[in-house]
Amino acid sequence: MNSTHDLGGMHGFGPIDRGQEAHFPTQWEQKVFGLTLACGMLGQWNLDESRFAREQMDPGDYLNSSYYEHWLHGLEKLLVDKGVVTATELESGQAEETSALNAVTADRVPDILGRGAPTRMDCDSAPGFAVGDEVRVKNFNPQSHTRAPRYIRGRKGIIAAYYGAHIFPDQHSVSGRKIPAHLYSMRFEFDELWGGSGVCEQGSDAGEGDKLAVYVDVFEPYIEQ
Amino acid sequence: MNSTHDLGGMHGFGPIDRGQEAHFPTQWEQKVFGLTLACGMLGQWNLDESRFAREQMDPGDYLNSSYYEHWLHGLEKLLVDKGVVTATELESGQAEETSALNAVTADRVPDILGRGAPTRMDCDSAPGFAVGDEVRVKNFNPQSHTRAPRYIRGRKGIIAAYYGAHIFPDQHSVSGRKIPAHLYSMRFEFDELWGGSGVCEQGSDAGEGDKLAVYVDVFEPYIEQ
Amino acid sequence: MTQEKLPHHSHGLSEIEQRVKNLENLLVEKGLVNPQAMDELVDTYEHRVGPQNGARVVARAWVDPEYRQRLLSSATDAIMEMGYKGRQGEHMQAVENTDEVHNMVVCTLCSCYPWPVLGLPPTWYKASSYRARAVSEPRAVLAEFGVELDPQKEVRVWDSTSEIRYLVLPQRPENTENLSEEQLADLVNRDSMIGVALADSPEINQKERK
Amino acid sequence: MTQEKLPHHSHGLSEIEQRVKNLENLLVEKGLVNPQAMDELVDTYEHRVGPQNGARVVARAWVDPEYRQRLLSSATDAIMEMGYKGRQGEHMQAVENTDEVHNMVVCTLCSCYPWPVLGLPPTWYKASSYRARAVSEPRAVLAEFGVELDPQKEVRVWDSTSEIRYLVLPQRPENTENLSEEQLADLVNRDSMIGVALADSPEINQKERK
Repeated sequence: MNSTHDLGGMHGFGPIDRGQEAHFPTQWEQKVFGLTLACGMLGQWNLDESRFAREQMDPGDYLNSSYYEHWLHGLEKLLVDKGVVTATELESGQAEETSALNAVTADRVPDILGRGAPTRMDCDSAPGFAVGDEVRVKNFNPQSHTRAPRYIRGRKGIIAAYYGAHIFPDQHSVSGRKIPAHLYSMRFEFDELWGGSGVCEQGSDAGEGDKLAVYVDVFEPYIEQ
Repeated sequence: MNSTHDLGGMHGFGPIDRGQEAHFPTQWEQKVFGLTLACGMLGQWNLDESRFAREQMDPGDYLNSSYYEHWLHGLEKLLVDKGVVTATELESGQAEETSALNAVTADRVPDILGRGAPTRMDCDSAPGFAVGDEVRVKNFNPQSHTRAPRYIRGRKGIIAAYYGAHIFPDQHSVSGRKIPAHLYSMRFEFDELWGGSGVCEQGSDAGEGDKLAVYVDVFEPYIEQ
Repeated sequence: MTQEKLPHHSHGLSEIEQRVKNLENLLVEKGLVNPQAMDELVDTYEHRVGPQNGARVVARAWVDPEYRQRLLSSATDAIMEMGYKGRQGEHMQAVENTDEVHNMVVCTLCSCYPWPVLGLPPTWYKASSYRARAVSEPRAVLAEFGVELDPQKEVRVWDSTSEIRYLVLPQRPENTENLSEEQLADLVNRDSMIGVALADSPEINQKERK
Repeated sequence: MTQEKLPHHSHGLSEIEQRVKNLENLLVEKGLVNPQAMDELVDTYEHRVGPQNGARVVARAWVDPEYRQRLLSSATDAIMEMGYKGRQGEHMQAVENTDEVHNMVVCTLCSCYPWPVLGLPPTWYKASSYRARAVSEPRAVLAEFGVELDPQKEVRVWDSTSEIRYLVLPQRPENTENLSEEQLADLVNRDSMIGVALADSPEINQKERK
């Protein structure tokens, strides 16, 4: 999905604001964090679906709201889309139906967090590329979730590492199906991503080009020779 | 400048809202239109500088505000940046300094509008490309103004028409200098822009690929063989 | 103190209304903007210049093969023959719809639009959704406008990234052989000249047109 | 009527506070969220898991060449040896700063971050500006963080687009030969493990560190 969450290489955001250090500036952010993790443990959706839900926020609202507002938007959307609560319940804050799902209890939390959700999978096929291969990221623009940011699409690089096969998020986010895809670290030279001297010198990022590289994790379906 | 004004191929904006037909829903929009054109006639900036000023709006605010708010932002910025009014005057709405500039009077308006601002220029050099040539748009990412949208950068197409040499906006917007650049209409096949069958079928734009082409006006410095 | 700091905020105006009013007052007070000139500018584009201009150009091209040829080869001059010219129409290009090709126009980077022939753009033309989608899902956009084309017809989308302004020359509707040029102009709705509609059929209820 | 339609809006809460409170009430009432489990989740990441974990990993790698080797070749296992594992650290990769290479980490698409070793990310890491600029103007970003590198040093930016989580292994500061592993861990600030800072010098005022 090409939306405003895909921020790599975007301009106009100004300097980095390092002023805010508290994880949860106010209590509602803390609650959104806790509710999101607790509801995730109900097992009704996966992390890629969570990301996709947040990306589907209105593009302007995404940029104009804080991080935990993205989470809140995603949580509310998933709860309703997955039928865990009804839209009416969400609106009123009053339960109208009982749920067959059971909350995770506090005693189980440390174990669940400790196990995490590994994405590495066995895969029948051998990886199609080897470290050192020059490959290109395909140009594709799905309206669904992808982990190929726009700034690498169509760009060439070198396979820098192979990480094994992992759950393919583009599929996982849409259907919930866990299909393995070979995962690589791909190295891009800076000028390949952002252009060299360019057509207009003023304020071009390209002046940074020397001795810079960007490494991006890419799934095999994203790339071609 | 890669900011949220560069909307081609972005997702998440939903259906087209055709409900609003009045040019100026309320009076302030009408006033912003009139003020912008009237101030433009003071001759202190050009159209490309106006566009760049609007693009420099905060990226989230740009998406979350209406069209004439972009104009208002651009007008206020140019008035202050060009020293036509001071930031203090803008803040207070009270004049503190007299201006050497003179307002355009109503009787001159029809002639000024009728003349417009043609951008065609003479150019010493011959065009570097001919109709039918296959060319590629360079990949470049200036922080300054450009009229090469992100979705065509790095993409191949055919020169479909030659429009003569025109003022090069990338330079005009920054320095005000009128440098001629050969201008072409470039035809892009749909799949070249958006990808073919893609890596993930769900919701891909690529399904539209048959019998579709996008024509974009490109200045010669944007393209290469 | 509060009243001094917010001298103009007591008239029930919204924040943006107040901001524009302050700006107008300042510019007029400094002699940078002439109120009559502003009125003239607004009146020109709100009331005098509009898609009726483009409709006359299209209708003439339908009935006059030589004019059609001039319009397709030198649109700026051909349009100036009809008396339309100037701001945002300095360099015009006409693109002709045929049995094989349908054209539609967008400006993805801002909202460029051919003012002398169409007036100011409609709100949807300036909005994010149209600007984002016209180049990447034009058939879906056309469907939202109620236009379903033969899949074999090529759709060409024109993104107005330079000062060239595009006017779509729609196809002449059937059963219009006996209409006058003026009657034909009545069938040329604004959206058909942007390329998100077809020209009206003569049977259509005139009140339905925009 | 107004009171019936807005039953919870009378406690001076902001709109978003009310929205979250309603959601929490609903989820607890439906038995979908256990309040103690929520407290446990928040307490874990607010107070127990944080960059002190990563600092211990880094300090050990500085003093123990075999551990350093394990960390660089099998980061997940090497970090688990120290007792840190789980959510958002299932697949770890360490990237080592050297005299030739400086590494920094970003997640341009959301805000992926190695929770078990660094805790939750700082606000700037999640904000648009860092996510937009880290990959396209890393030296300018580093300069804003006060890091001026030799232009001959290669900067590598790692964009966390998969479930691999990156930990920067900063260079060991000079004049630290006599420090204990624990004292060394005190020099490993959070930002140095994201790659937007260097490890602290032993001379630095400890209070200045984050």
